[in-house]
Amino acid sequence: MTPVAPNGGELSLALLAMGLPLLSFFLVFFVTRPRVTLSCAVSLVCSGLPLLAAIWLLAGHWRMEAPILWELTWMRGGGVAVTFGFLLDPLSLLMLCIVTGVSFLVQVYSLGYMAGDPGKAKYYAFLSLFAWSMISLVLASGLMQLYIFWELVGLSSYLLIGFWHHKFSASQAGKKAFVMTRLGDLGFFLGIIVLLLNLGDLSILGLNQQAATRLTPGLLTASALLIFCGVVGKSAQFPLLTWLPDAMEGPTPVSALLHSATMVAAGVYLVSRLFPFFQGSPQALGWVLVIGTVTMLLSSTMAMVASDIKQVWAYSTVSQLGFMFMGLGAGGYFAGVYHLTTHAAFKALLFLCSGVFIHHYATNDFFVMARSGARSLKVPMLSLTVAGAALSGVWPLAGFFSKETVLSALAELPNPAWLWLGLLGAGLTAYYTFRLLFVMWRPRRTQPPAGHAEHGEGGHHGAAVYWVMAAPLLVLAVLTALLGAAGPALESFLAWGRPLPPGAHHGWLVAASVVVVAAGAGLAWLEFGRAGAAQQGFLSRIPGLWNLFANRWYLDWLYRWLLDHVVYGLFSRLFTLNDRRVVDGGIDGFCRATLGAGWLLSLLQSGLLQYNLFTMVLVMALVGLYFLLV
Amino acid sequence: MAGDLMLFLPEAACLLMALTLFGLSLPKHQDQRRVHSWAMGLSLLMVAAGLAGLFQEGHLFFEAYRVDLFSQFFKLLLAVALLLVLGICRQLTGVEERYQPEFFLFLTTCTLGMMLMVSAVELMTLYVALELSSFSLYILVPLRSGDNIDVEAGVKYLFIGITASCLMLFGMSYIFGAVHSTYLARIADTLPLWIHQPGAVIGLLLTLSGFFFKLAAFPFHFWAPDVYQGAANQVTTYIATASKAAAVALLIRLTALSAGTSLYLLDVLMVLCVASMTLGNLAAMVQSDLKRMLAYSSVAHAGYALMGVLTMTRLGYSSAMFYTLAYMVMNFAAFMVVVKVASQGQDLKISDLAGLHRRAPLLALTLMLALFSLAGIPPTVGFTGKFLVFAAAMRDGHFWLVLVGMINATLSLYYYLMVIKAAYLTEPAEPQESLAITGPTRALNYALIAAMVALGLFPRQVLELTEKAVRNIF
Amino acid sequence: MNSLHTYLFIALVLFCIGLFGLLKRRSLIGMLISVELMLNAVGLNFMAFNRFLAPDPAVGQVAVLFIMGIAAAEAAIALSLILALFRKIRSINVEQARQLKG
Amino acid sequence: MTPVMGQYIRPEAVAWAAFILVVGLTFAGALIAVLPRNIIYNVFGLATCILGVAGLFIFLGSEFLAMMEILIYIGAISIAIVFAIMLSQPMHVRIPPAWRPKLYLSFAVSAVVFVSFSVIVLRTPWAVALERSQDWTVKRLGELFLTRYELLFELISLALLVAIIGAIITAAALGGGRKPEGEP
Amino acid sequence: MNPGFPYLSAILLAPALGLLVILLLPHDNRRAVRWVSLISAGVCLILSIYIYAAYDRAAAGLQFVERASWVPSLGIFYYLAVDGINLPMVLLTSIVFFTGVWTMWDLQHRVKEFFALMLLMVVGVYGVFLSLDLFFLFVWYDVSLFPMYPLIAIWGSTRKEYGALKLTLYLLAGSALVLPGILYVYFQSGLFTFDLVQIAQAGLPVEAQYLGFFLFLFGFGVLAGLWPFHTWSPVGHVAAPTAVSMIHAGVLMKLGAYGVLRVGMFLCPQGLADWSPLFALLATVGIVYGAFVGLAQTDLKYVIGYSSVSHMGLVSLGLATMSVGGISGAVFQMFAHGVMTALFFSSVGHIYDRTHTKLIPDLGGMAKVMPRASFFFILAALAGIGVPCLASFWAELLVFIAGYQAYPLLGVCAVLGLVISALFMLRVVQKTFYGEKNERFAAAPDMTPAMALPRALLAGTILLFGLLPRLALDLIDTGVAPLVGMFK
Repeated sequence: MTPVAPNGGELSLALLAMGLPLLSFFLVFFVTRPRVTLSCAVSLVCSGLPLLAAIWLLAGHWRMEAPILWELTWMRGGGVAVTFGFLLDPLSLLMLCIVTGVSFLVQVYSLGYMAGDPGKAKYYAFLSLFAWSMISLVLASGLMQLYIFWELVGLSSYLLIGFWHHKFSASQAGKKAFVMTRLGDLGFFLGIIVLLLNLGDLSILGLNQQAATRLTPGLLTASALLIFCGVVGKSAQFPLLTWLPDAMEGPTPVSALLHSATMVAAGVYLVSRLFPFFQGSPQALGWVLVIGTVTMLLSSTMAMVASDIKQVWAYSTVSQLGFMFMGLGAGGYFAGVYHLTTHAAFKALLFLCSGVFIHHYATNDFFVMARSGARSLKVPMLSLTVAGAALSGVWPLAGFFSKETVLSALAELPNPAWLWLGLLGAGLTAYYTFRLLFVMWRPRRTQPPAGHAEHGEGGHHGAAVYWVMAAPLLVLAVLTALLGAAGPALESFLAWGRPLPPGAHHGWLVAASVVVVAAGAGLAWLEFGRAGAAQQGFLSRIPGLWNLFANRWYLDWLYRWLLDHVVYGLFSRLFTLNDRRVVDGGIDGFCRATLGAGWLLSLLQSGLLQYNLFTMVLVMALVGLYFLLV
Repeated sequence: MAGDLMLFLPEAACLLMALTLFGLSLPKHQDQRRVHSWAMGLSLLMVAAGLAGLFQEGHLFFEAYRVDLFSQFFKLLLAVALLLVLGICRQLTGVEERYQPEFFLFLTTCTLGMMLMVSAVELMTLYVALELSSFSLYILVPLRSGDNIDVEAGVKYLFIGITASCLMLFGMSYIFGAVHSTYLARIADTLPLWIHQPGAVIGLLLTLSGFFFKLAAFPFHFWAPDVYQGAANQVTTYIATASKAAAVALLIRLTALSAGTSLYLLDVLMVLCVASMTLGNLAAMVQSDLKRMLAYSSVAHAGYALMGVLTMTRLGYSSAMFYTLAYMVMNFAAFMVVVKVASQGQDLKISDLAGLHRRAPLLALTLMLALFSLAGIPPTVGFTGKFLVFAAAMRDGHFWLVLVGMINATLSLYYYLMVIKAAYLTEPAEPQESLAITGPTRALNYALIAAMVALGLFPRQVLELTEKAVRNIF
Repeated sequence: MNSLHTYLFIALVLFCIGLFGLLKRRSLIGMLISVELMLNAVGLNFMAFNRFLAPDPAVGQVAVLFIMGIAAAEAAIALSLILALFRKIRSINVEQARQLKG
Repeated sequence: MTPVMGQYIRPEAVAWAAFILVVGLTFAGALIAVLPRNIIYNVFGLATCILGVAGLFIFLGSEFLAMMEILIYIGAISIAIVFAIMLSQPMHVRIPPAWRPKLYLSFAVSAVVFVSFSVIVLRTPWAVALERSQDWTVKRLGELFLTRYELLFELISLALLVAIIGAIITAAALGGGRKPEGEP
Repeated sequence: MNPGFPYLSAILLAPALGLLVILLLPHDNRRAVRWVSLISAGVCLILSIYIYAAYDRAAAGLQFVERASWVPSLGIFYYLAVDGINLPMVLLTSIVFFTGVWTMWDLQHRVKEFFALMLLMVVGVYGVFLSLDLFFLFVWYDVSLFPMYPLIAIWGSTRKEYGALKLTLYLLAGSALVLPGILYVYFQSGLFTFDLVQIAQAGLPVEAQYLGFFLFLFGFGVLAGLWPFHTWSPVGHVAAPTAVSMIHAGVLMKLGAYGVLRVGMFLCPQGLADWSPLFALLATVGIVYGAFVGLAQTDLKYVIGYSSVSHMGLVSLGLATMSVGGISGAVFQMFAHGVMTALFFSSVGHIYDRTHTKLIPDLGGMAKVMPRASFFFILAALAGIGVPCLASFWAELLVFIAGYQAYPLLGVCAVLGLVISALFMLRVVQKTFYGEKNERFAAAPDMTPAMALPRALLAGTILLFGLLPRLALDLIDTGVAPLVGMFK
């Protein structure tokens, strides 16, 4: 598909969407920071307008024929050129809408959530920075631009996770997130370099169209896998998945925006973006499938034992992302993207709801929340239920449909094991979601009070604050409910409006998934929901498993060990010792030796005249002898 | 004879000065100030004579005495050195008062000896002129008042000196045997034919040893630390500046005789050069007495000067001349500070400089610049001198020599920095009053600073002069 | 006896004896005496060359004469310095004079 | 020498004997000048050696130099040394025993010098000048002093002057400042 | 060539004149001393910006040429010119110099001497960057080094005398290789000229280039912090006062890399080809090693010192690749790292001045206490770990690409070093600026707006060149491309 240049309206709209958040960042951070209200206003306007622009663009190009491409050279040096521009096609337009939409809603929500926080203006600045990076990432026309904003998104994530940096755990989590995603990006970066050196073209369209023909299969697989490393980091896939739960130390709206709906989904977006490229290498797609599956199962198990509401959603996010990768890995482009879309809606909703509770009850432990009377907050409670049901895949909510598409993609695979694993994941999801829902709806007084507060100043800020926070919930709840119906339309949109090949419809699959979800929900009911239930999962009776899950399969422990004993203990310590003793000590030793030589030589000057005369004469005589011998 | 007088002008002025001072030394009591003024006036006259005679050329005394740009350059240098040294002799606290006229007299006769030396082109004349200057120094060294070490230094200086001159004479006798003449012109004609005969080349080498002694090059350097420390500060200044210049001049003249045809001579000079540099620098590192440290550093500098000499090319000689000039300026600057700081004429430990930057900022600045110059740091004259010498050596392909020289320069930086540290960083144990600096001293300081920097950055004129001078002998 | 080498060797032996004395004797006056021996050796050398090789026999003689003169002057200075040293440290033993070292 | 004796003792033999005597005097004097610990013997040794050298000068054709040698060395230098010995009273000062290694070292160094210079002397093909004048007269010396060595002549007088002033100053004055205890 | 106003000489003379004026000022007139320094720095900055803007990028090549014979018999020329390589360096020097002077505004101790020495050092730095004559290049090179000794030893802090001595001796030992190298090249070229351009055009004999490059590599490499000759750098940084650290890490270390580039690579392209594997290896070891050692440090300045080692390793790696991308990246990295590290040190300097500690465990929560200082530090840290849209990102990008292309294994290791450096930078940020604040320093004052301004200038530069990298890279490319042409 040959791209076309944008017309003036498209150009200005796209640039508006890309530029306004940056403007807002600079304005808020450097100019208006002392004036909180003004800062919020600036930031809101600068995130609202891009949303409008995005919707306008989406609507205007609902039946687009060819991608719209606009580029200029950002950097050029030594034969390497980095372009800056935008590529408008169905995928990017859809993602743009998701990003701007969630972003705007979260900013509105944050008005209430962050009310009274001394760093509120800075917080908005960071949100703007994030919005800018994410929008630019989504619209990126070339892989290098994408990478750059990928990194910047990581930076915003770092800043926002560590926003309450006086909390040790928050700054620690920010650092962890940054470094772990960086580790993945290492691969991404190398992948880009491999592509650059072998292909010389980093434009997304070019990659998708030509990579398969112009690269050897080995190189293709290698570069795809390297790029996928970046995805693993950013989307918190196995084995780099532990940073995301920790990232929940950030303010809840941030979790909703970055760590569920948009930023972590960037990995999925990247794979979808380069889907034709990935398709060129079946091995690479196979790895995507494997990693996705492992991640989904692993993090589901973790979610089953968490008692921190945000942790549950964090694990669930990881697991759902894994689910998306399963879809993509199975070749279901639409499946992955569709699930991404619905997930953005319901997961953002879940977090925002949780945020209300956290804000209200100043605790993260949902057992405690429930006991404190969470049920009384009607809007959040209902939204939570809707979103939770969507997450579990309850008909007719969005999650059900998107999950079905993923499962049917899995069903296409020759090996049925993938499908079974997918179904197992769905069951686990239902279990932990309903576990939480039942606890929230049917509190027990017997639980020991526990938990910790994320939001130090929690408490009541009055109705205005409550409704500022509740309004976005409603919007998202509606979306969650409706998106399910938009599936076919989206599918045709993403396929450039062409008629879809009739996919095999697996009627039995619907039944199977309903059964699985029901089983999960039923188990949750038995343990948490029914009257007199102990609200203790079956896992608590299997301490081995419980510990394994609660400790995140000891992945964190492993990383900590590696960091402490290999990075710090071995390399860092050894290198430092070497630096001090060998490199520096060697020089010092050399200097001391020189001084010693000087001291020895000065002993020659013993004050005894005749020894000096000896030396004089002897040297001259030896010089004479030398002549005779040579 | 008028033309001859013109040729002999600097020496005549020097002789006049010596006679006047001799006359002044006769009365039993003499006002030191008056003698000093006379000396200053006459030495100014001498510098003027040196300048006037700079471009004279000709022969005197039946070809035994040659006046050319080369010799006149060094004579001017010597005259200036004498003037400068006299300039810091106003308060001769280091010398007993009744011998101060003689002190000036011997400085003058020494200068006279060296002036004759640089012009002499006959071996015996050379020898006697050398002894004339040496005698004066043998006497000057123990003239210091108060201390015991001065006589010891004098005795050691004397014995090393006469041993060296014995060797030198022995060498001269072999040269005489080989070429049957004591005239350098004859020798220069004949020697290249003889240079591969042991008698001639060893003779030449032994003849050089007298000047190695003057230059304090290895292995004839042993007197330097003792004499520098033991002699009065002003005398040390003189020894460290003027007599080095004369020694370099003669080394150039004598090595030029071989016309650069002897690889053996080159080897020996190289060994001596490396040994001087290394030994001087290493030993200087552990000194605590400032003058002693400077003595070892002068041993090292003898090595650098030798590096220019040993190439036995025009570039090498002219760079060695430039280096001598540079060395004179910077070394004088350093010693000037020593003299001024040691206001009682005492020995200075390096640690005695503590707080100098507060007591006398200008002196501290001069000292720092002089030491950096000695260490060969641009844009000072010391750097340019070293650069030229190294360039000459490199041109002849002595890469390793240059490398060793540079490493030595780095080593030397260590002890120079120790002095700078003392002057600029260390605070004295008990507060000391600031040093009064008179107007002339201030002017001298400025002049020296300007000279060190200006000669470093604008070497062109002097370099052209030295190149021209070298063309006269080679 | 009428050969250059004979005289050169006589001079050399004399020189080496003087050198030996210079290096060995601890008395400064003894050292001075040794130096005189060495200077005589030099004179012998000059005269030998003068006798057997040189074109003009006067040159060697002149050289020897001047060497003698300088030797005398040197001796005068040396002796006076030795006396000065003796007054300071009550000894003319060279090994006693070692305040300056390092 | 009578002709009779001349029959038995050939002039060459006399010359040989004289030569050996002179050389013997020289070496013996030199050894005496260097070896004994008593300084007075050394001075006598020096004088003896000087006599020998003067004899050698005669053999080398210059009686004038022989005379000057005796005049300057014995008449001036040796006397001065004797005076210095008397002034510095070293006789009663106990000389500590010599440090043996120093002796060996001195000997070794001298030996090295001897060996290396012997080889030099032997290896050098000393060449005789093409034209040789045979004018050994003192008159010729005087001429030279006033012509080619005029400067030298002036110079040495200056050097002697400096030496004398210097010797006076040093000997008369230095060290007078601080006398050890017990001295008048 | 262009007879107009001698801008380059003016840049060189402005601090020299300032120095003279300061020397003539009385000791107690601190105010005047500061103003004179600032004015001469400002003049330099304005002139630098002007020539940066006025340089004709289309024409490329050497511009603003000033050339006069200095010592004809030796072929020494007074030869100043700028091209795409040294122009950014000049700008960098001006920026760091200006901000450095401003940063030291509150100095009370021996003010006159401090500014005099600093100006002297800067004269040297400008001289090195502007001179195209080997003799003068070396002269200025040493001139820029030796004031470090008093500057550190008098006004420094931790182990200052040791640090100063080590630094000075180490660096001058490096120049002990450079001078023989210059002379060697001088005679090997057979031209008997010190004119760098002329020698480069004539080309050295291939066999001479081997030794020549070796000498320049290790001679200048010491100053560039080339592993394993880097230990002077952290020690020196720790000891040095703020502005000196700024100029030192910001500008002086660049002199070394610049020397390798301008002298070594221009004159001995074949030598570079021979030595580049070793060069690249040492560079990469430096990158990784510096990061790992930095990880274990507890002194803020040590951390930055080692990060400098790591970052300068990147410069070296870029140079060793012998490609336009790598060398452009290296030059840009010099610029970016210079600004960044100046910002680092000026922030740390402020913190140290107020708290009298730079030990990380003693600090903590500084972001609350000194938000401005913290902001600047964190910005520099982010630039240091290669966050996009900050200047050094682009440089690192280019270097990595070129490095990977030339030496795949080393390239990967170098990229790995980036993760480690992220780890240690963030660790420092976390421990120092985040977390619980230390009550001891709770009352320590933040930067005043006036003192924040110079830092803001640095930060602005980082951002400006980060957002608009072509401002520099287009220029640098014009200088590097002809050089790379010589490798072919």
